[in-house]
Order: sequence, then C-alpha cells, then structure tokens
Amino acid sequence: MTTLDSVKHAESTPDTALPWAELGLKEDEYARIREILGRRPTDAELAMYSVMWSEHCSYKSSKVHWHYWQENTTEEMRAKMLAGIGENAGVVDVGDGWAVTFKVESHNHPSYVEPYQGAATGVGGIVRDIIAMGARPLAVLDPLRFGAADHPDTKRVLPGVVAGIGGYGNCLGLPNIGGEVVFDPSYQGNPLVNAMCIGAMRSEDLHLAHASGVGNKVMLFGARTGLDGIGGVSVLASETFSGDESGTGRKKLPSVQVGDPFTEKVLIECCMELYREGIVVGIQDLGGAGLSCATSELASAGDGGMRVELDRVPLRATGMTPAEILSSESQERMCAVVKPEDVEAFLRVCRKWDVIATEIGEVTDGDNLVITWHGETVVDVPPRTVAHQGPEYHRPFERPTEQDVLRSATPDLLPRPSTPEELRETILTMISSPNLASREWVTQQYDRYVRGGTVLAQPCDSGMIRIDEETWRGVAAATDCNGRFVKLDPYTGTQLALAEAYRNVATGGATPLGVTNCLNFGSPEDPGVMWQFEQAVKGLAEGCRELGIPVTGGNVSFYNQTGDTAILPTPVVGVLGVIDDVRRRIPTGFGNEAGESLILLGETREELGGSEWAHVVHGHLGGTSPEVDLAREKLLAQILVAGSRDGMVSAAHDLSEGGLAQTVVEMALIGQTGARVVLDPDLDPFVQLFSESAGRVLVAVPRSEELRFTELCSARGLPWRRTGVVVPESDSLEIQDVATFPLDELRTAWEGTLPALFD
Amino acid sequence: MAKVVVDVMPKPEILDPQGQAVARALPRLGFDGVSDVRQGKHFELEVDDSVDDDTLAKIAEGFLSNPVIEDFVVRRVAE
Amino acid sequence: MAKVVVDVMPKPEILDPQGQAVARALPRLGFDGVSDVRQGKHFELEVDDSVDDDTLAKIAEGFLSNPVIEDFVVRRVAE
Amino acid sequence: MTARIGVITFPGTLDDIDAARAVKYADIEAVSLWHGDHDLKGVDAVVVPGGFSYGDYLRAGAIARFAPVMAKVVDAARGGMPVLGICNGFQILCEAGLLPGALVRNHKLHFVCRDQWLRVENTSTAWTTRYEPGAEILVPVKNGEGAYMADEATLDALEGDGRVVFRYVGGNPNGSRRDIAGISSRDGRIVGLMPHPEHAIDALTGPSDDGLGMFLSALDALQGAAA
Ligand SMILES: Nc1ncnc2c1ncn2[C@@H]1O[C@H](COP(=O)(O)OP(=O)(O)O)[C@@H](O)[C@H]1O
Ligand SMILES: [Mg+2]
Repeated sequence: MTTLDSVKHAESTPDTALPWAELGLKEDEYARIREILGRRPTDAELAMYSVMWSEHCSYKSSKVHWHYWQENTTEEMRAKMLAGIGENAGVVDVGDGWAVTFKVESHNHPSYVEPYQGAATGVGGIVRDIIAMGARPLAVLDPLRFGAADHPDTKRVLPGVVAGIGGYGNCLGLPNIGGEVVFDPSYQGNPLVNAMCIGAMRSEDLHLAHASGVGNKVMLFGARTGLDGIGGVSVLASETFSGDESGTGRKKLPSVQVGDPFTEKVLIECCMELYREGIVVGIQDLGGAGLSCATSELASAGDGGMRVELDRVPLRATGMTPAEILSSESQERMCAVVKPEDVEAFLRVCRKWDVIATEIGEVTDGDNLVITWHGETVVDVPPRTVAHQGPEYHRPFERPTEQDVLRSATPDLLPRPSTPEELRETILTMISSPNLASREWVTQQYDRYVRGGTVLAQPCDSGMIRIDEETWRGVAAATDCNGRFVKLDPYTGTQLALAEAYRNVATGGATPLGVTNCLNFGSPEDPGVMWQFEQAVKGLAEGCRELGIPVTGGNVSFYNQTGDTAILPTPVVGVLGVIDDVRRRIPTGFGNEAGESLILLGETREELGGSEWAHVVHGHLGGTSPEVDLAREKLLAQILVAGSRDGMVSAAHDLSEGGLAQTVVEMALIGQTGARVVLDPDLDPFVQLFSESAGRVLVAVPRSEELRFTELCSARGLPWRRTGVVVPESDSLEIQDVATFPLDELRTAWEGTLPALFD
Repeated sequence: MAKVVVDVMPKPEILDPQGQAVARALPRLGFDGVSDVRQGKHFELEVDDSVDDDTLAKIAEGFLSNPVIEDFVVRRVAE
Repeated sequence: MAKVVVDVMPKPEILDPQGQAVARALPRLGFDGVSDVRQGKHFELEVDDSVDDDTLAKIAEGFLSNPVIEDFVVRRVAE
Repeated sequence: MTARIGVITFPGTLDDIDAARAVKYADIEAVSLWHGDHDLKGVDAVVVPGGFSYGDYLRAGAIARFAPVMAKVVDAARGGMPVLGICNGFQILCEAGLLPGALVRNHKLHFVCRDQWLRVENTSTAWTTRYEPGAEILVPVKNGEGAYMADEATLDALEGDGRVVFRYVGGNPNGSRRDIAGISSRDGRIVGLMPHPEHAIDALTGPSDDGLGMFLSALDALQGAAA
C-alpha cells in the first residue's frame, strides 16, 4: 500500500480487502471489528486488533474457564491481595508495609527457534511486568522442560536456553533462586521455557497501569522500535511459529527478538528513580503486541481517551509503517503517563541513565484512542474493544476415552527390585537419571549471590531472599509441576503441583501466601487437551481455596505440540511465601547441629503411578497419580513453620520425584554428612524408598528438640516416624538392611550425569 | 589445506546491542565520524582440500550461525 | 562515507576455547576435514571520509581489541 | 576520623550495593561514586565492584575504563590510594593498565557461579593483612570472562615479586593461568581479584564470612595511615 491508510482513506475505500485471515483473525472476528468501528479498519487498526485478539494476548480459548478463579477466591483470600488477575502481575501484602509482586510467563516457541535469545527475552519480558507494578525486581526462577536428555536436539536447545537465561538474568543483577529442569520426550519439538520474577515495594508505591488525568503526557522510553517480532504474537497464536509475512510487502521477518540486558538494567534503575521521585501516574511495559498493547491497555484502564503521535516514536529501522510500529515487539521499552509539569523531571532522570525518552501523546477527554501519523489519523478506536473485548471461544472439551486405558495400565505388575543388591543398584540408577541428577550444571550458570540477600537457592526446595535489611523479613518461592501426574489425572495432578510448590515453600520455613501459574498445554482445538485444561484450572482454583491462598495471576501457553502430539499437560504452579526473619530459614543438608534425628513427616502408601521409578526403569506411564490431601499439606506447612520459628528443625527436604531414597541422598550430599536410615520393618523397603506419596517431608531435628517436636506433631495429628539419625563423623549413608554407600560414590552418580550429557 | 574465513553478522533488522554499545562509546572516547557499528563473529578455519564449498556453507549456516537472526559470508583466502 | 572492517582475533599463543569448542563439535556433527578453528570478532563500521587510517588504527588498537591478548586487522572495503 | 571508601557505580554495575554493605560491615563509611563524576569526593580508598559495566558487550571492562571517574581513580592509585577491583572491577583495572594481564572467556565457555576455595598468597597488601599467610578462604566466584591471562614473562615476574595475592585451590573454575585468582600492584595498594569477597561477609547470605577480612584489612591500612 503506497498511500497512507488513514481513517479517512478507509472511509472512502470501504471495499478494500484486508488480509485479516493472514493475520490470524476469523471471519466473524473481522466482521465484529467492522461493526465496532462502523467502517472497515485501517491497516494499523487491523494490526492492533489482530495482535490484541490473538490467543496469546486475549486468552480467547481459556477465558471461559476463568469463573473458577472468581468462584474460589473468598473475601478472606482477596483481602491479602493488593492486585490480582488482570494486572501486569499479582501483588500480595507480606507485612510491615511491604508488598510483593510475582508472576510466571512462558517463552516456549521462540526458545525452540533461537534458544539463547528466546530464553533471554523471556526473562526480560517477565522482569518488565514486575517493574510495571512499581516494584524493584529482586529474583528470578526458571521452570524448564526439554525433550529426552540424550536426544541430539536437546544438546542444541538446553545449553542455549540455560546460557540465555543466565546471560540476561545475570546481567540484570537478579539472583536466580530456583526453577526446574525436566526431561520428557513429549517436549522434544516443543521445549517449555517459563520464567518467573519476584519484586518488592512499599505498599504505597504500587503502580497500576492506567492513564488518567486529562492533559497528562504519554512518555515512551527505553530502546528504539525496530522490525523485531512483527507478527510474532499473532504467529504464536496462529498454529505455527515459523514466521509470517505481515506488514506491507516486506520480506519475511524473524519472529525472534534479540535482547539487550544492559538496556533493561539501566531501564530498571531509571524506573526506580522515577518512582522514588513520584513522577509516574501510570506505567505499562511493552511486551507481546508492543505499543498496540501498551496504549490500548493504558487508555482503557484510565478515565478518558488518549492521543498518540506515532511519528514521534524513535525508530531503529527506516521506512517502518504505522502498522509495523504498532506491532513491533522490540524489547526493553516502557510507556509511562506523567503530569505535564513533571515531564522535564522525567526527561532529566532518563538523561541521567542515558535512556531515550520521548513524549508521544497525551490523555484526552474523548473516549477513543486516536493515533496519528504525520497529522493524519490512522487509528481511532474505543480502547476497551481492543484490550478487553476480544473474542471468547467456547471450545468443546471432553475426557478422551484413552484416559481409561491409561489409568488401568497400573505399574503394579512391573518387576521390582527386592534383594538388597537390587535395591542398591536401583538407588544408583535413579539418582543418576536425568530428572533426578544434580542440576548443578545448569544452576552453576546463574548468579545466585548478587544483591546479597539470597538465603536459600539451588539445590534447596525453595528459593528465599531477604527483602528488608533492618527487620530480616524475607520471601520464598518455588515452582513445580509433574506433567506425568497431570496426564494421569489433570485435576489431581494440578493439585499435586500446587501441593508440592506449597510444601517446598514451607520446607524452607516460610508461610505460603499466594499463587501464580503458567498453564502449558497442547492445542485448544483438541477437545481432549481442552478437557485437561479445564480440569487443571478447576483443580488449581479449588485447591487454592482449600489452602486459603489466592491465585494472583498467571499465563496460558497453548499449541505446545509436535505435529499432532501434545506435550504432557504442564500447569506450572509458583507459590510465594513470607518469613518474618530469614535467619530462621531451614536449610536442606544434614549436619547443622551436633546430634540430629531424622523424622519422616506424613504417610507413605504404595503410590507408583506416574512415578520417576516407573519412568526411568520401565519407561512406563500409567495407573493413578498419588492422592492429594490439601488439609494435610496445610497442617504439614504449619508444623514446619512452627519448627522453623522455634528452632526445632535443623534441616528439611520434601519427598517428591524419586521418593525417600532421593531425598535422603540429597540431604546427605548437600550437607556433606553421613546418616543411618532405618526403614519400617512392616513395609516393603522398595515402596518406602521409591513411592511418591504426597504430603511428606524428611526433617532433621536436634536431639534436644526431638521430644518437643514429635509431641507437637502428635498433638496436631500429623503422622510421623523416626527414620534414622545423622552421623556427623561418618562419610557414608547407610540404609539399614539394604546398603551402605560412601558419600563419594553417591556424589559421583548424582553429579556426573548432566556434565556428561552437555559438556 | 586451505584457509577459510566465515563472518557471521546479525541480520540488518535485528537489534545489535554489541555494535550499538561500541558506537555509543566512540564519541565519548573522542572519536567522531563513525556513524554506525555492527559487531559479529569472525571464524578462521583450516580445512582439507577435500572440503567443498557446499560443505562449508552447511557448516556456516547450520552451526556457526543461526539463520533466524544472523547472516554469514564464507570466503576462501590464499595463505 | 566508507565501510571499514576490523577483525579482532585471539593472539596465537592465547588459548581460544571458543574456536576449540567449534573444532571439537564439527566431527560430531558429521563434518570432517576441518583441522583448526579460531574465533574472533568482526566489526563493520560506517565512517565519514574524514576519518583517516591512523584514527582507525587507534580505534582498533586502543578500543576494539586488547593488545595483551588480541591482534587486529583493519580494512576499508568498497561499498 | 572514620575511614571513607568510595564504591563506583557504572551503568550496568551490579554488586555496588553488596560492596557498600561489606564496607559498612567493616565499620567504614561507604561513599557512592558515579561513573560520570570528575572527583572522588575525598575518599581514602576505592572499590570498583562487579557487574556488567555498559553491558560488557565489547570486552569486559573495555568501555568502563574510559569513564571520567576512572581517570581520577588511575591518578589516585598511582599516588598510592588503595584500590580494590572485584570481578568486573578487576577487569576494568586491567583494561585501564593499573594491573597487568587480561581476563578472557572461561575455558568451558560458561558463566560459572560457585563457592570457591582460595589461598591467600600475600598478606602484606593493603587488602589482605588480616589473613594468616597461606590461609584458605571460601568465597563465591561468578563470572563468564574470568580466566586470567598474561605472557609467561609477566607471570614469572608477578610470581617473583609476590604479586599473586590469591590462588584457586581445589579446582580452577575458569582456566586462569597458574590458578591465579587475584593479583596486586607492585606496592600492594591496588588489588584485583575475580572472586567476590563482598558476597562472603555473613554465613547466612554467603558460603562464609571469610571475605570480610579484606575490608577490615583496608580499615587497618587507612587507620594506620591516619595515625
Ligand atoms: N532451571 C533451574 N533454574 C534454577 N534452579 C533450578 C532449576 N532447575 C532446578 N533448580 C533447582 O534445583 C533444585 C532441585 O530441583 P527439583 O528437584 O526440581 O526440586 P524440587 O523437587 O524440590 O521441586 C531446586 O533448588 C530447584 O530450584
Ligand atoms: Mg522439593
């Protein structure tokens, strides 16, 4: 198109055909846009609607299930939330005037195409969400899923992803305090790269994205706008991720962006200074859908309209069209609303940090978002119709019949180790298997020390940071999901993910407060996948209600599949908790006190469906997932928090993949201290060592506290069993009547696997 | 034996933070007159005469660069 | 306006772990016949005609490379 | 009179708050210095902290050494002011020519963050008098370009003059020549090291509090000078 497609031009050429289908819109959606506008859209308007109404931005397939969040958030749960679903990130009150914001997001498809940059920009994006709440970003976590560990493509993807997350996060000065690395062939052509960020602020500094106050100025600041990721968002949502030829006759542009962590670091400091000086009325990050998203969301959350002069946007490429500028996903940009009298001060702070800042428009008393290009109007739309009134699909969902086949294929008949020699071998096989081996090859590439407030990080169950140097108040976080359990039973499996993240936070001594999630699923057009999704949302919402902690936000990623085969359903759950004094945190390794007893909290049942043992030893997935008992998880958490507060627990580690064997090996290796484990003579040792029953934590208790602690458990009705002792002078782990392992032998097995695969 | 050079550069439309950092720093160091800088990688390979241009292109495209974000140029140079 | 290329390479006596990693990976990927790889940086500068060779050498030596560990080559290329 | 140590912030500096905290833990006043400053605000010593100054895109420390504040640091250091460069700070001091050699990409090409044992090889520098000769200390190391390189003659001279201040023990994390983790100027006033003593001032947030000794040593050096 050579003539500018202004609104006037659109009105005079009502019959011009626009490429709505290529931009991922459906016929009825295009008709609705015409109806809203009372004319055909301009190409800039079409670009805006198509990106904002894409799956990624509008949640059109998932939103019909959001009623589960509403129904299950009680007044009491709501009271803890300073901001919830719908904002850039959820915010919870953690006491003493501190508010903490946290969120997890996916960057799956870009990370397959360009592992380093895909993962790096994933971190960049989630960090800007946190900044946009008015908070200083304080830590990141990275839940990751890859194909088979020994598949050649995993050797391309994993090192790149890890280097990208480290490269970006390390350069921002954000400690990486946790995450996951899980291998499963279902992720082969579709790895999952999720990133979580936590930030903190004083409650009164909370900034919400809105543009109010007629005459206030709209400031764009950060990096220049280029041709990156144009069409990226709609491509993500339009069933392919191979690139797309949107725009006006340009050659195919990559849908991957390159990150500039230095610019983002400077942007963080610049925003913090702007907040300190109180010169920001509203703020919004530019993420997916770039300026389309930022301007329409700011305007629709305000009380008036907005006028933007698009030709003022600083560009990196020549000849960009209005539609391209609006949909560019160039990274490291933010958009703020400031009072006219503060513009000078705003620009001064930006200059100090060498951040490019431009006034691009202002808040008006009209109703519409009006965007001009050299004086001509190219966009004139009601902003809510772009930002919030996208389509809503009622996709069919149905439990697939194969689900019965899957559930009846129990692991009961799989051959099990029974002699001590077989058990010994199985323990070594398990601890060196890719999903259970030490993650150090990965986590060693992440800075965990920067900012000097990290008190727990890898390989602990949860990460924990101090947020207040005077009071020692801190927050903890963990992310979890066992996709195999979710596959066997999406409702229970998702509650197990919630239970595990909740338990991991409590294991460090923190009280869980709020939940975020990243729901990674296959195609929403597959009714079986949609059923998994619906069950997962319901399970998570109802589970949170039972635990009394709200879902404060999250993210959905659909179309995670290779060909027709969907990934294991992977609703990653992140839980945030608070601890009033981080000096009371519970470490993971043995040997912190002179004499420690081992107490196993919770009950062990024969639960091997979906277990790591069935997966590693037999390549088997079938049967039922472990049971979940959220009331029990809550009690367990209360006991752990009490144990931390009163100094009754000197180490703790929960039991999850790999069961008791894995947990006790890790506690010994992390603490570099031996122990003797005594199994229950009345129960099959194999089941005791490898069952994955939920609701269990192994704690080390100083001898002097043992009676007090076990009486507390008994009084509260929490089952416990004395399971051995730490032997400080020993350098071996004895599992009585089964095997004795020198710690060196365990270490070699546990630590050797990932380096052998990826070095 | 032949010496082969492969230069890998960020595609023109892709952000090049490294080149930009250099470009921004030069005036501060007192060097004016440089209007743009792009930074990429330079590989020097010693290859057997048996390695043909096709193979070199495959190495450059499939391994030394990621065609999604980078372009490359292969040259044989006289020793 | 002129286009100037600066190639910066690790000095021969300095270890080049990046180049070695490439050299080691190639046979695994099925590419034989590459006996050595060295990896450095490739800069492309757009410079005003006023910038002389002396200035370019200063930029390359004092800034784009570190003479303790790297060598450089400057070339003007025709557009 | 209390001692005052300046901590420089460049755009992209990350460990300035940690360095300032460590200085305060040693009962020294921390004064923040900005990269664009043209004076050192009368401080008695300077810490150039870690991070990725200007993104470190060209080469670690290559751009930062041209910052206005560095011209002042170079002058002051040549006049005997104690200067400590940690990680990126060490890289900057090498680029600025205050210390010999250079730091290059880690041999395994990855960023490495781990708890690292170091041996204190020289306890007479301005930053190491609080350690016992040969003491082994545990501090974090975290970098992507931390391998110390210099030609053989330079290395021999450093060893001969006792200017290797810290050496990695129990495994070299990055391929540094002769396991060198930190070196000093001839007069022992300027010290640069890749590991992070400022992250080891409290066993709660670091692997130990072994790093505090460096800041306490500086306190002694400054107070000794004042007395
Ligand atoms: N990608 C990652 N990034 C950071 N930390 C990770 C990552 N993967 C695993 N970890 C850390 O490694 C440790 C072991 O992980 P995992 O076995 O999944 O923990 P858990 O079973 O307690 O959830 C945890 O501290 C976890 O946070
Ligand atoms: Mg755990």
